[in-house]
Amino acid sequence: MDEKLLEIRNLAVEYHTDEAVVYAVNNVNLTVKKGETIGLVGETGAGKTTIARSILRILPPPTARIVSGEIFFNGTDLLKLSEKEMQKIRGNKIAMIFQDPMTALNPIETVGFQIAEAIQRHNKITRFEAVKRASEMLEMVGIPMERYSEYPHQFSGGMKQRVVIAMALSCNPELLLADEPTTALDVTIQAQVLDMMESLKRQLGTSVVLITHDLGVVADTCDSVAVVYAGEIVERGTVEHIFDFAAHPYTLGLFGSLPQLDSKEPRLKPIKGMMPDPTNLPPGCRFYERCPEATAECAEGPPPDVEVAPGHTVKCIKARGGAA
Amino acid sequence: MTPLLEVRNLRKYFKTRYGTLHAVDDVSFTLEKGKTLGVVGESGCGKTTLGRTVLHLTEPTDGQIFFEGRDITYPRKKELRKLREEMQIIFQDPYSSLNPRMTVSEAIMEPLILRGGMSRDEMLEETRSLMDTVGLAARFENSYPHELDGGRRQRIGIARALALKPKFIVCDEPVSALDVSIQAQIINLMLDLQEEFGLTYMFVTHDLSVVKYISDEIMVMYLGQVVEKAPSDELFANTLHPYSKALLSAIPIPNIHKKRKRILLRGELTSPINPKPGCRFMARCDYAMEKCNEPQVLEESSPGHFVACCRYKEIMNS
Amino acid sequence: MQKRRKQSRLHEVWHQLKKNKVAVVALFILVLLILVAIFAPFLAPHPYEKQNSKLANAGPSREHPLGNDRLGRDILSRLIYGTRQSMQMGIVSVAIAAVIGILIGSVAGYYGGWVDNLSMRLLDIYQAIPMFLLSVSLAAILGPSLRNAIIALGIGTVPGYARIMRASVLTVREKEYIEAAKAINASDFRIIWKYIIPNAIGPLIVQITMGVGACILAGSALSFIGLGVQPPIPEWGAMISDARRVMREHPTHALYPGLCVMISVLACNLLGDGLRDALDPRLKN
Amino acid sequence: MVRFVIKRLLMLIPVLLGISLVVLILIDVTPGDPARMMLGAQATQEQVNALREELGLNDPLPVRYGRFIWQLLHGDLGTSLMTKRPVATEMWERFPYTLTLVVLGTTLSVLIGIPIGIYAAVHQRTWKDNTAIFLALISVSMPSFWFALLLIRFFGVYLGWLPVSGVDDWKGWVLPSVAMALGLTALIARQMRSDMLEVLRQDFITTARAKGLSERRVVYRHALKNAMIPVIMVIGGIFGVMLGGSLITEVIYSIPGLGQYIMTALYNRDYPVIQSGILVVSGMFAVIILIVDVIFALVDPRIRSQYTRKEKRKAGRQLAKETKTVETT
Repeated sequence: MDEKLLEIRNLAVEYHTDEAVVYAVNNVNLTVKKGETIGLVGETGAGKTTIARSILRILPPPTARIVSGEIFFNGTDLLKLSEKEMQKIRGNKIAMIFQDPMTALNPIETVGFQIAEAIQRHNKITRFEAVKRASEMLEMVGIPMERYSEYPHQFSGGMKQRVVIAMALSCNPELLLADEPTTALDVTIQAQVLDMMESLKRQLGTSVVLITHDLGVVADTCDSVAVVYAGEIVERGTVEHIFDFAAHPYTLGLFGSLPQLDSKEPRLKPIKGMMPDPTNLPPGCRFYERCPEATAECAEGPPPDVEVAPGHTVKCIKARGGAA
Repeated sequence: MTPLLEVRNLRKYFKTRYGTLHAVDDVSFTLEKGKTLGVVGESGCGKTTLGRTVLHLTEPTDGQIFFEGRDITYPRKKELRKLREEMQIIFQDPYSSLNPRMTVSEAIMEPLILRGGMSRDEMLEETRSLMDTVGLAARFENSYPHELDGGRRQRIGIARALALKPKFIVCDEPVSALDVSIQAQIINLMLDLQEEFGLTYMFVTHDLSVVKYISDEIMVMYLGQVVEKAPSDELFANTLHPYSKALLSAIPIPNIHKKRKRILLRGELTSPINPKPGCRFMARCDYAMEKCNEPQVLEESSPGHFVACCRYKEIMNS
Repeated sequence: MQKRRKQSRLHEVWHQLKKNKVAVVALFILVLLILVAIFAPFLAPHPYEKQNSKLANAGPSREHPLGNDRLGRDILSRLIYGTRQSMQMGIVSVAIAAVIGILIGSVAGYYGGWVDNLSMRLLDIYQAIPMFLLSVSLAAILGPSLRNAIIALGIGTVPGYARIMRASVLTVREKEYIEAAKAINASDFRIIWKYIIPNAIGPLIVQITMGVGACILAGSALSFIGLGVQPPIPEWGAMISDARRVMREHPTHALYPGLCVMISVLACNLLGDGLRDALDPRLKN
Repeated sequence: MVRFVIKRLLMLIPVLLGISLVVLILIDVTPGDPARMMLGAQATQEQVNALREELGLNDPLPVRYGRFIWQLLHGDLGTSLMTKRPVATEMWERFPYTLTLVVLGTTLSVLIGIPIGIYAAVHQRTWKDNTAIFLALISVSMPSFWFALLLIRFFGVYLGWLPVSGVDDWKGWVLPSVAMALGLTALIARQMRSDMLEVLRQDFITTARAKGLSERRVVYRHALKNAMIPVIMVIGGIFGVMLGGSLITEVIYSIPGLGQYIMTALYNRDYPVIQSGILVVSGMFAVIILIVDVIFALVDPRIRSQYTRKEKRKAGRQLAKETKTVETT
């Protein structure tokens, strides 16, 4: 269980547009152990998706640049592989599920074909066997195989997401990157899809990086958590660390913003202000402007990663004394 | 005391290629002044259409709507103009609910211009005070919506809705497009405004934790019909309808010590086109039996708690 | 404040366009062509209709930099005057077509239902006739002249604008701000005028720019086959037609006016491309 | 699918009826008397009146329209005022020339335009893309009749390789088809490029890449097939431009086709020919658009399934059965 499957070191990604440089991901360190589900939590524009896409090296080509860092997967640095070698990993060893099931499938190919295509690409099998396995995959995600030769527009959103999941899991990947897989779905459908993902994960032993903005989903499904803010991981640890002993003011602020089902307080406690402009980041702590506990010192330089408990790291000066 | 809004047996049907779509089917409720009614349901349940129909943004097919005791189901043109000054709407998507070609102050001033009767200076002054009320800094006066973030855009939408000093506001998923930290800011703002101006809200959303937090009473809709209606604490403490139960159990709670059993529903929401007379939830319900083929009526199980399920007592006792 | 808004919108597009050097050059050329058209009498070294049989088909000289045509008229002067007809045919006919198209498209798109159905079926009929065939027939039936060529080109190109406008209006109509406007008692007229048209016109601006080029091309073709501008008034297409008779011996007579057409049309197309990029919301966000 | 074609064919009828009505009205409101035109200025008013009566020009518009349709249904397109021959016969003789020219031109522009568009899109923002796009822009901006003249001057007169006019053998077709194709090749290339770029931006392309597919397969299987759909529509429109362009090209290269026929009729105000000519050419165009629509529906499952949902389901079940039998054996 403690074996490292994926290790990201000092990853930095920038988007170069005509106007400015967007510093999307800055010095991110992250480890995914075999078999675990890690939640990547943060708000829109925090850089979660960019991290996931960097792992697969499928960032949008002309503008995005991986500036520095290493991404070790089973000991090999993915960033040093050739495009050919990388293609053998994509969809085979590492697969990805995208946020919007409505647009993630090719509208003019059958769903069955799209799954079979991935299977055939990574396995030396006949077309017929690929078709057979693709049908099995459909059944596995709860879609009757009669619907193999239907087109994406004939499926509902929840069903499409099942197809995408079937496609991602079709080659038994070791790592699954799930980018907000249920955000576009209704609550009851979300429950179905999360449940299915969980049981498939147990069945296949896949490690999962789950990107989400919903702390509820994290509490339900993850083993550990990394909180992303303005391109940095500000706090990471196990779910217990984050949910019971959150130490970073941003993490605390997120919890304060959520309406609780069981207690009714007169007002929520939101974080003031907004995330800093990613083209113009402050030199010190990125949460400085919004932080209720900020001191002059916070604005001076980037805060250190402080390990407040074994496996629980917080990027905050205040955490130095060993908070929590 | 007459309620601010009363809706009786409201129906809204749409004709489609495939048949008649029962978007809102026989919905009744009353709403007291200063209270908030939460309307919850998944996409396609008719909650948005309900809000639009009450505001006459689309015309009702059948039923009656009373506002402060007046029948406003089929208002005359002049009456409708007056009505729209008293009833307003806040939209879901702050990116598409503002005209991209109007600056912040123009957008907020637009309702004042359309109402007329104010000089330009008065309107400008009013606009500034509205911006102040919703927490928009004066420096954004001449900004265009695309220059602002979602939270600020939603504040513009709120200011515009407030401009005519309405009594009743339909809030159509006003925070679901926003990030949590911004969402909390907007919810607080809406609560503050309700206190300050004595507003009445109809809060339409799919987010149950938000609706619980903000509503006095909650109405759960499924395929155009109300399946359960109760004061919000009562609904969460004492859920009766099998669909509401599944819906509530499906909310992911950000607490690792309260693992609950999710009730997984079979299949997916179908579309309410040419529905059969029986319970619309039947096909996905674990408790379905022969008598569910009969039309379901809202029954008062305890004071103020209504449920449209013929088996709720048996389910409660099992 | 009204003023600031207009400026700001223009400013925004200009800001985007400025980055595209080619589009800026194209814009410059177009402005130059319009100026040439306006000030042709001051710029042309000779009267365009003055014949000089001694100089028939003469090569370039100090006096006549581009030489003289088969009737001994100064080619450069005729090219300069020709700018007038081409610019008129390009700009006026597009203006006619665009205004009618925008009106039909907005009304059809906004009201939908039978209004939309009827206008679209009528456009179907209209568009079933190939555009150039329609313009040629109209020009022939109305009788050849600059005015009639402009009318023929204008009428011939209406459906394109109407359809683009309608498609654009259909997407704008679904936006929540239209409903928001209804909720605050805005009239249909105000909604179309202040909400629909300003937001739907983007794709049309590109089409209009390129349409000017297309009409210059089609107009020169009309004149080439004798159904447009009539001699002795100089027009580039007519000049090419005239030069056909001496094509074997003096191919340059046809070359110059053709290049003029090409450059003006190219400028329109380049500017259109630039505007498309500048107006594309995806590039903006 | 058959239902779709029949439906579209039925929709053709009102369009063609509408066109003939429009043309009739246009001719009706134009100043000038066809009978006077035919007889010349010397003719007496009596002669003109007699001819008007003979041609049926004195009848009210609905009568004339009804007569025209009635004759049309019998394959009678009237008689040319100039040649005194039946318009239908003359058109039938000329039809193959125009069809050949239009088909050659379109084929040429599709075969060249599409690869150029793909090439430019794949090499987006490189010098290859820029060059291709700039050349395409120049080609689109050139007057085609001017280009036709330049071709004649260079290949016909200067090099002497190809005939300058007439289409007696295959060589004669080369220059007219190239002249017709140039601008439209560029148009297709531009359209192909922008549709390709549009598709390459979409999410399902990222999905395809994330599956580990080679870039080749992503571009040529997933992107190209999707990008072709709007291009097919453009190709339909291009036939229309070609038909319009044939008016000039046939005159320049002396090809005895419909275009030249109509042009002559227009100069001479030969109304029966104009009327039928516009109708026939528009009818050709409408049929081509119909064919394009059918292809479009065949390629795009979203449209196809509106007409063939049942068959698809059947196919799905069939396949499922097959897979199951494999499983059990």
